[in-house]
Amino acid sequence: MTAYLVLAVVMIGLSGTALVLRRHPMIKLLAVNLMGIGIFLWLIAGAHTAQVTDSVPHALVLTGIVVAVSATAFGLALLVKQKELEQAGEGDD
Amino acid sequence: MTLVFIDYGLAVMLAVLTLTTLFSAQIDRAIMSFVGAGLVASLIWARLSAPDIAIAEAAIGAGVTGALLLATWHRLDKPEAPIEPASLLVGITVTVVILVAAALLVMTMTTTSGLGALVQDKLPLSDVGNPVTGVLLNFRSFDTLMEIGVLLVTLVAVKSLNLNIAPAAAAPGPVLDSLVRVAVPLAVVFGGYVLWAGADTPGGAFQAGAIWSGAGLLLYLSGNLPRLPLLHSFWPTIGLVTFTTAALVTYALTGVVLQYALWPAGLWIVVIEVFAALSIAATLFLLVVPDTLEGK
Amino acid sequence: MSAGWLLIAIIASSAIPAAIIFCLKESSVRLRTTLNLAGAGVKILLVAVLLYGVSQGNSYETRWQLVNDIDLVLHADALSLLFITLSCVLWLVTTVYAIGYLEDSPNRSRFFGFFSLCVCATVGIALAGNLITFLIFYELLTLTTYPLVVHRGTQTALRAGRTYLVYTLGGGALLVAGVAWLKSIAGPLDFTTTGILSSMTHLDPHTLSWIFLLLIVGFGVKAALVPLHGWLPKAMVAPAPVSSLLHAVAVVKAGAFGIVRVVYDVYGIEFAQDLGVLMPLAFVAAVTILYGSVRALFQNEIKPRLAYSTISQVSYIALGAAIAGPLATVGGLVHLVHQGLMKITLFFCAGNFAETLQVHKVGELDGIGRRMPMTMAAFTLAALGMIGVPPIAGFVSKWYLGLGAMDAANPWVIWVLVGSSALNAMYFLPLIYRGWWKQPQLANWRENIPAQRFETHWMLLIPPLVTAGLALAAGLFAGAQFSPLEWAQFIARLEYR
Amino acid sequence: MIEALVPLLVFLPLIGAVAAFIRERFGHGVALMVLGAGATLTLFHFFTMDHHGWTMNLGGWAAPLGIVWYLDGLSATLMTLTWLLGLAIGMYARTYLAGSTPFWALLLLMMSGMSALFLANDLFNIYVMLEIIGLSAVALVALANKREAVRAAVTYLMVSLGGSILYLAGVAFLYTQYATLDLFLLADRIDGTPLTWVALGLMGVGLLLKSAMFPLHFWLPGAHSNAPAPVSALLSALVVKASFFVVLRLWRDILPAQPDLLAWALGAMGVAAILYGSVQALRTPRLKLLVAYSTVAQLGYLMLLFPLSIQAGYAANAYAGVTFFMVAHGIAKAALFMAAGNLQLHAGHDRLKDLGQAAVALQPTLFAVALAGASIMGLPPSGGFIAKWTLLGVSLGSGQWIWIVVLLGGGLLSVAYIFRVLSLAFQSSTMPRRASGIHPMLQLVPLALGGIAVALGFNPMPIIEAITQAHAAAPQVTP
Repeated sequence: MTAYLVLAVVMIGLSGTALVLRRHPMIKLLAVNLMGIGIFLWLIAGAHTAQVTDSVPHALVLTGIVVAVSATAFGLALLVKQKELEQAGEGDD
Repeated sequence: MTLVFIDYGLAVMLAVLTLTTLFSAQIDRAIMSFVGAGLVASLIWARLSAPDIAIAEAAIGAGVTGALLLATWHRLDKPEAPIEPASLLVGITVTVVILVAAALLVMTMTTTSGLGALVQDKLPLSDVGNPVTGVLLNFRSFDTLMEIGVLLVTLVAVKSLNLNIAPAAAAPGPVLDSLVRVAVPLAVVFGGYVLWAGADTPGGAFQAGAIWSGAGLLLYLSGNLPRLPLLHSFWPTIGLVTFTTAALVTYALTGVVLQYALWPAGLWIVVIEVFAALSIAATLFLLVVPDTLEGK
Repeated sequence: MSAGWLLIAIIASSAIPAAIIFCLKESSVRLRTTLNLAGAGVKILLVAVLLYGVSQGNSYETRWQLVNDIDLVLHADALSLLFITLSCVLWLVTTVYAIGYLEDSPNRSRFFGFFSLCVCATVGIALAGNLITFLIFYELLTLTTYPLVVHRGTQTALRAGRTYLVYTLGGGALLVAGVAWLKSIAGPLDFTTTGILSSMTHLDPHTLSWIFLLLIVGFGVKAALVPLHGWLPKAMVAPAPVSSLLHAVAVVKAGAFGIVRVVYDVYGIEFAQDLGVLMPLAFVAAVTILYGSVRALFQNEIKPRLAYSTISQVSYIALGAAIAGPLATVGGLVHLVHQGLMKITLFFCAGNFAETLQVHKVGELDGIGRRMPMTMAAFTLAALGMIGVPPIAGFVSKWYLGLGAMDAANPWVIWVLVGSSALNAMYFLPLIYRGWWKQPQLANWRENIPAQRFETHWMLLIPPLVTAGLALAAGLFAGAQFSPLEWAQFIARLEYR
Repeated sequence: MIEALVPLLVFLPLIGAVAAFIRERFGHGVALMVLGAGATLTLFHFFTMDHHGWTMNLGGWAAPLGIVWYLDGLSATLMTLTWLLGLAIGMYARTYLAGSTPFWALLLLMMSGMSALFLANDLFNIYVMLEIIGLSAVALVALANKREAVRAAVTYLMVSLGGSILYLAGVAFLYTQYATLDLFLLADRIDGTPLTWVALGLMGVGLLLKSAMFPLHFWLPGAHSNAPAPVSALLSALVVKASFFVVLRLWRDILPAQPDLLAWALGAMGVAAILYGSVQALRTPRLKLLVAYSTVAQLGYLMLLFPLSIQAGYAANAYAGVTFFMVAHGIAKAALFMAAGNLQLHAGHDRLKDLGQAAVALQPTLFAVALAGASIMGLPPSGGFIAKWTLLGVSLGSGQWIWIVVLLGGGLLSVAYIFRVLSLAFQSSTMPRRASGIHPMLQLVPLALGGIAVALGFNPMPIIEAITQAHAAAPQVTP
């Protein structure tokens, strides 16, 4: 079980560094999502250790997944919008 | 005994996929490995006895997000993400450091038995069999309400950008047609089952919503999506409206927000779940293809 | 609780006109003039009522809770009456002068709005009952005088404004630090005639002298003590009514009044004496007096010369406060009024010369007595007063300062007074000589205002004559019942137990 | 009785947002109604509530299992500030963004998120609220539909998502160790294991990133200066303060110990913010960038709370001072951004040196800048002065001299950059006065806000009492 916990922390650490280091916004978005998966792994591995599996983290993770997907959707839409404006080349005051 | 190997196997696969996602120059490879990581993660959730999360991760984490990423990647006409060798070096050293730190941190953490026991003995009061749904829609129902709020915020935000994306050219090849004819009805029925069974067995509004949105996407891509009236106004918001009215009504009745009264809690939860699933399906569909059938 | 509404009415009598004037259009001259004069008139009436009330012995105070242990207090004691009478009288006179001076120039609504706000702040300073209220109105004064200094909008005016801000707000920040520090160790800081701190023996003198330094530097900026006087000559770029109001009544006197308040009502004169902080203050004041007079000698323009003379004259008040003795206190306090009367006359006359004949340099003053006899007469009278020639007011204050110095047994002050009077003579007498005895060179005069019945616009002529008359009266009738000297002696008696 | 209506503050805007989203043309009508109702409700509630804390166990479930709402003086003050400024910004935006625009739905969703954030006493619930506020803020910035605005929005989104996910990581680490998400329960159970300190570190960095504390402020100037005026007013006055409110709750309620070193480091960060922000504000040629950098500088003052609050006797005053500073800064900054918007609307650009003409034409706007500027500078008759005075008192009392120099020095620096704007009014006295050509409401709202900022200086007592009582009695929720 501790293997998953360690992996979770590694994923969080790695995606944190990638979020800071990598320039391209799409990679940054992937890093944020991966850190999310790392956190969920930590939560669910932590919940699994007890005799009775604790289902509160499961609910948190479910909410986390939905929030992650909506944030990513908006991020990607924003990148497309930025591309459109760059192509159109207008909007420079 | 063999199970241990599966755990370690999955852990290693997830680690490798994470590395390839974060530190690869081609963005399409990054997206592919991210979707792979999502699927491996859902397998790990199943291994860690969290079936609801496994379904949700597969349907939303890997499914919808993967579709979004690929669609955007095309719309941004296949950008590249050059990595300087320096950041690769930094990446590797950081991995080693974090590995050691993680081990240390996990060693020294205090552990508790968690709320599992408390949830078990309070579950009958919540009038729902599946503990996750109990937590989601009764114990911590306000979280779920505001989470559907987050979905609405995203929808409003994406629509406010009013992107002009050319509708996907429907290529009704034989493979797609047969897939649609078989998969869509199956998905709709399976979604309905997951929604209904969610009360007592793994499943629930979010998973059902995700599956239905997948079915919708298939119909849209194959070009025979029926004209759905009010797709842009009524359906995406009905979930939040129902939940908020439920909150206000329960508050009026009992003086405490979201404390179910008058009818049994199970009935409240089912009604909320059905509408929530519908609006999640509509919202996720619109997030992938924001301006389809713009007709209000 | 006494009739506190009177104090608020006094402040309102210039705040309300200010608010209305801001909204007036440029063209409504008549309404603006009436508003100005009405405001000034009402204020003088209210102050008269206040004077009468205080002399009958009833007290006036309002208290408004600001933060848990700090109150906004307006309180009319003897010292505040001295300053408030001076400002109200001179405010009326300066308004008349300003209306005449700024005829058909741009942005007058804005000018008169800030003009009345500035007096509102000055009156607030006079009536402040504790150090925090004093501080609030003190900072308000800076804010309201900045627009007046930069009124013309030229680059030089803006640069002068910037220097003015740097000095005054820098000093203000130190002042806030000092007041906050004092409050944290001494609790509420309501002024009491014999000084708050004299009764608090538990405070360690070292901190108190540091706080004294902070407070004096904070006030010293506006009172133009030597190292902090840089802004004053530069602020000469402002229009004449502003430089007269600022340098005779509002800003400079506020600084001096602050020093007087701190020495008498916060520390108490005896306590400050044994604390040993008064000697350095006296020294700085003396240096300023001499420095100001010497610099004035070398200015070949009239207004800067008057500015440096102000720097030296204001330090008489600080010197009076710094010498621990009843007579010196009387000298210092009465000089507060006399210097105001004389200096404002000088500035009015300088303004007249500039406005009527475009005369700015000392050299161009030759024979001006023939062309503008009455203005030159007022100028001469005030200049002689500044030198200390009896019977004009200046002599009275210098006389008492001298007596105070002798009585407090530090004779070096006498030499400072004599030296500065000599220097005053050296930079004022040539002006008088040129004005009356020299042949006028018409070449460098440009007739701006043609001389019909009077030598210049009547609104520019009356004010200097009035203030010159007042200066003479303050000197002649010094012994009278309600004269500034009498009032200063009344205050001095209160200060010394 | 009013307390019963508090939940409406969260649910009313949600319904309003749905209506504004479906019928965008009536968006402003719905929004202004909701904002008006909310503002009056919070105002009445603020003056009638006893500030010792009001709790509600949502869904009827007690702390470890259910989510608890907790409202004390501190959160009530910020809630009132949010709703009053929301109303003011709404009235300003009504004329600034004519026509049908998604602004109203996003504004209402943000108001709902902020109200729920101030009520939340649960770590994960706070995460969801931070997401709602973050996403709607980014969407509002992107409304400007210009290249710079969308580029700034992308950076802002990465920062917002990064900050929230870091915060979530911290929450996860804490939950697995202590099996509770409720703040007060956590306060009893928390002990100083390395993982806990890593968790609190991550949460701290994430939140300070979202509240643009120097050196994590890089995204703020771009986002706040390119957004439309009402949006930048909303962001500078409220959004950055919401995440700082969470930092404040963590520091006050659940930190196992408040080590001096950490407090002094955070204080030093604040000082750096004040210096950097003020210097940049002095150098930038553009007006809106100047106001944005002023936000970066003023946020530095909030960081002074940490070193000032570690002295036992003075903690209550420190919280009162900083909270009052947030209120005064919020109102003044909103007024400044609106005034900047007016000047840009009139002149067509916001290059500071050729705004002279606009400054002459818009006298009331310049007067609003003067009033709001007085509060930002902390000059006496204003709210800013009272806040600075309280902090001065605390730093004097607790014997930490350095903060006096910072407070006064920072004040002088702010004078310098505010007068860069004010001197515009005097520069061009010779130019003819053109008609302002701006809807009078656009000039009225900043003037009113400026007036309030100064009026706060005269009777700050009710607010200061509310906050100090709150700090004193944080109730213990029994498990």
